[in-house]
Amino acid sequence: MSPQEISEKLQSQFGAAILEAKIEGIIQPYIKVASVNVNDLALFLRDDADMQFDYLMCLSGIDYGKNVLGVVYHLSSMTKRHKITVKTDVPVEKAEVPSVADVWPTANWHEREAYDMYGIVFTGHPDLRRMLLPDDYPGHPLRKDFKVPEFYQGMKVPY
Amino acid sequence: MGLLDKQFNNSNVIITSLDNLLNWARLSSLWQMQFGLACCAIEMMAAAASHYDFDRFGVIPRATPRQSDVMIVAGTVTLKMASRIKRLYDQMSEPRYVISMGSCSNCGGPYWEHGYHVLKGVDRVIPVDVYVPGCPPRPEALMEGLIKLQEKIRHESLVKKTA
Amino acid sequence: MSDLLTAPVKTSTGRSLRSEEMIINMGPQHPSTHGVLRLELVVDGEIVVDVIPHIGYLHRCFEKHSEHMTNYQQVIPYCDRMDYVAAMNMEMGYVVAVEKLLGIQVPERVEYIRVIMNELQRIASHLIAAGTYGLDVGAFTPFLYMFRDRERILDLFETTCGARLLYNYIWVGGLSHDLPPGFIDKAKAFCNYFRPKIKEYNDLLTFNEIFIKRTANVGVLPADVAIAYGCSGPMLRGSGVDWDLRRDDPYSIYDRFSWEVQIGKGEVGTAGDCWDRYMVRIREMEQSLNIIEQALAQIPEGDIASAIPRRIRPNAGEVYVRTESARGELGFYVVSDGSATPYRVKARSPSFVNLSVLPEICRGSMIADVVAITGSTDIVLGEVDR
Amino acid sequence: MEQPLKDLLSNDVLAYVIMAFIPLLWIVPYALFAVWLERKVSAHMQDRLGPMRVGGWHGWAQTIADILKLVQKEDIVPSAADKKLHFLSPWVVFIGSYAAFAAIPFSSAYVGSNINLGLFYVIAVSTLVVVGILMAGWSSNNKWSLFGAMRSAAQIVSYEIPTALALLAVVMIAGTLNLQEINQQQTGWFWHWYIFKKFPFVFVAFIIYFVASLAETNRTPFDLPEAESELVAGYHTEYSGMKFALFFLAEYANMFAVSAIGATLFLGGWNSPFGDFLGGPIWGVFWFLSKGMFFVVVQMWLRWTLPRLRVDQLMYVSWKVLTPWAFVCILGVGFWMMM
Repeated sequence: MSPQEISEKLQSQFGAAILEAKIEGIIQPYIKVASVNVNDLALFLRDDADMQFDYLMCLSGIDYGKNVLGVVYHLSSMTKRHKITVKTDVPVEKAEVPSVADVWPTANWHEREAYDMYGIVFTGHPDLRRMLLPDDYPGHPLRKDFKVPEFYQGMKVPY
Repeated sequence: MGLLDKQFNNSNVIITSLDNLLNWARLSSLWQMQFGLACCAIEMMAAAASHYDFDRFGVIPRATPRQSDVMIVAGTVTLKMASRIKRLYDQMSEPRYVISMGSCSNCGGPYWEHGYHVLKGVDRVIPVDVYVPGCPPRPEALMEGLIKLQEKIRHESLVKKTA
Repeated sequence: MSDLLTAPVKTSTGRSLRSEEMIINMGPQHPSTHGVLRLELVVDGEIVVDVIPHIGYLHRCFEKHSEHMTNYQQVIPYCDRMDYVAAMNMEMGYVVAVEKLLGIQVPERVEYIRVIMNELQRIASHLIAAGTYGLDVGAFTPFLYMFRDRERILDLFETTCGARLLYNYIWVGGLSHDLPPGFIDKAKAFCNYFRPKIKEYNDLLTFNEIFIKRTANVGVLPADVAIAYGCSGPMLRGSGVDWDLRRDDPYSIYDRFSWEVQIGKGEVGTAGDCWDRYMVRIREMEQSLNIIEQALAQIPEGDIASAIPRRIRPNAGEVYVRTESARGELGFYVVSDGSATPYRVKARSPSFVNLSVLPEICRGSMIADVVAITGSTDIVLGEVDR
Repeated sequence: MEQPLKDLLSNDVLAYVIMAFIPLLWIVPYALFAVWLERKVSAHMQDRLGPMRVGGWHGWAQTIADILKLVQKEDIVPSAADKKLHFLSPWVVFIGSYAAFAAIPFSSAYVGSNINLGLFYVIAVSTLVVVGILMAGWSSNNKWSLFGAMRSAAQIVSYEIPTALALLAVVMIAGTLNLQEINQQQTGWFWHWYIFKKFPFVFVAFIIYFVASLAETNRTPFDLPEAESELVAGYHTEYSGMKFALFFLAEYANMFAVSAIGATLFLGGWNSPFGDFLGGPIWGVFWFLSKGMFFVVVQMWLRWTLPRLRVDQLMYVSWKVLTPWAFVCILGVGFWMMM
């Protein structure tokens, strides 16, 4: 399916939950979805006979600045050989996105990493712990407003 | 240091000969702790492999810190790893030596500025005897570092140093 | 062994035969965790009940660095340091992504050199993977044989760009240096030297009875689990999935060469076991040689840099590009806001994803198998932790 | 040799003490040499050179430096360790392997103790090693050590059975457990050696013995107790300095002990292969040591060639392969002798 067809099908299925579908004039088309609907959409994308997005290539957190965080899902289908990007935005104050770890098990670690780096809470995640940084590390380092701590466990951090 | 180190106040011919013998044994049989952190560990492995062959100098890898003499800190030390490295160093038996291999463990290397999770130099947690520069250092450079360490050991003494 | 493990551990009166469980920490300093991986093993005697990987001991803040460099080119050395065993593949992935963002084409000669370097790097990386795998199961000698041959590849790299391990060779829009005189002959000589060596490894390790006993039917990863967990590269192909991005989602000029994608067939055990994953790597080395030989024969003369400004400023936009590194699908998600520095670079590292399936395939095996399975996933911690 | 010594010193106790120390004159230089040899053999198998610097010619002084360094090393006893057992275990391991040398005839003129139950004694006393290893693993209070010790105990106890059964095949032919007598029965050309008697039963018994002895000495492919890539360093993970050196010494002493027993029972011990050619007590020592060293080198060769087995496969080899075949050998020899 072409990105156009995918977006049309999704719009007919989810209606208002699809906030934006940018297909033309861009290198890789994406579909923006309301954060509460992520899990339903993911399940549909994986299980629908036309979609069959069985492979979650990448799940990235991103800080858009102005107190908006985002999660970007890059999906591909091994059987149908098509790709799509799904995005969602959340405000910093209530950075909660439904987890897709039950849809694609690979999302488990990706979501833990996004939680670690951006503080995005994935609701329904089976084991949301920090992935890379130590448990007692202060802050979420990839946020644009992150300040490097002066000391960590008695060790000086800046050069 | 070892059992007899710094136990004598005056030097004499017996002590200096003993010095020489013990130092020779120490520097000839530096067992390395088999433990790599990052990129430099690959070069450390290459140094131990056929082409460069660390075994020529009597360096063999030991998996346990108790039986090793020299710890080659090969790679970036992160904050999460730093306390583990400190503990490994504490577990080693005297006399023990540390070679800091590569820019990262010398001073943080390319991660010195924005590395929020990188320790800027392993010497902030454990004492270092020899620094080997490079990113990563070639195996030849590591060997140079080892020879420097051997030189350092050659000048150790059982005699207490007086100020 | 397997029926011993899968049989219900109950006596006839229904009492559990399980003894007290013990937790042991494998790593971060352990001879066979390939760096600073820490595995928390819950064991019942020798049998592993659960494995909990702990990573991040080598988290070097790649993504933060790429947001703070003065331009796009400066990120390349950090890409090198991510997967230090296959640095060329890493550079390639990032550079292809940025070029796609810029929408530029690079000269023919550059593409050919890139392919040659990438395939040489793939061989070098697989040599380390296979060698250390031998080490994991207790065979010391193959490791040294493979390192010996790897040195020859490093010599080729060294004559080209002066570095042995981390090259900073593939640049956005071109390369740092042209090939040195005589490189093509040396590379051809290497191909001729290396082909018989693969047989030597097979004689020494691959078809060793004990090696097969240790790796066949161990850590079986079924194809559907592999796809669900997002495994890629030799890990996915070892499970019998015919999927290689060089062929199925072509980038650079890989569609011009003829070679075969190698998949695990379960020759000595079940498809998707450790031996299959190992064997896919050994066979891929041979296929890489084929690609190198074709590329060496076809390589045209020409420029090694396309005309782009020193400080590139891509238009605001974003791109996710995946390439096939030695370990699998390497994705770079690059977001540009129109300035000279990337707004966000996310690296989707294959080892990170491949490692996440480890608990799934380790349960119920023995401690020695955990070592064998971890070795067969061929992780590089620099890339897992980034 | 016992009687002349007693006459010379006119003191029985002193004579026994001297007799007891004679094997040490061999074991210590042998261990130093064998460690160096192992490093050289492995290096040359791997396209390397091995020790080249220490002492000049091909690093001949490497192991001397190693041992001198180990003497200097700090002796660490972990605070959570069982201190008495931790101290004792290296000695128990070393004594276990050293005591075995008492009954092994080095030549027709020298055997530490010419007892009638020589072979039985050797098998029994070498089991002491297991106790030492278990003590080491338990007392270290380290999970890896404990794993190593448990594996080792299971392994050595299991492999005692095929070892003893294989040796029994020879004992049936010889009709004695006295090792010196077994040697004397094999005097003459090499076809008088027991390995060629009752062909192929004793030959198979010899192979079983050799494979099982690899396991008894924890050598590859059966080096699970100290499997470096799995258990860090196995039961001696927490040992440093001299205590570790004792474990090391014991390992190499053990390697020679099993090789020596194999040579004594199957390959004529101190007998020259060529009848009276280069025979006699002095050349006897030479033949005995060469045969022993040959198998030590074979053990090294195997170590640097083969991968390692897994625990369950190890047990499989012992109980389902070696033990049944050892019984077949015994039965074969028995029927042959009845006929």
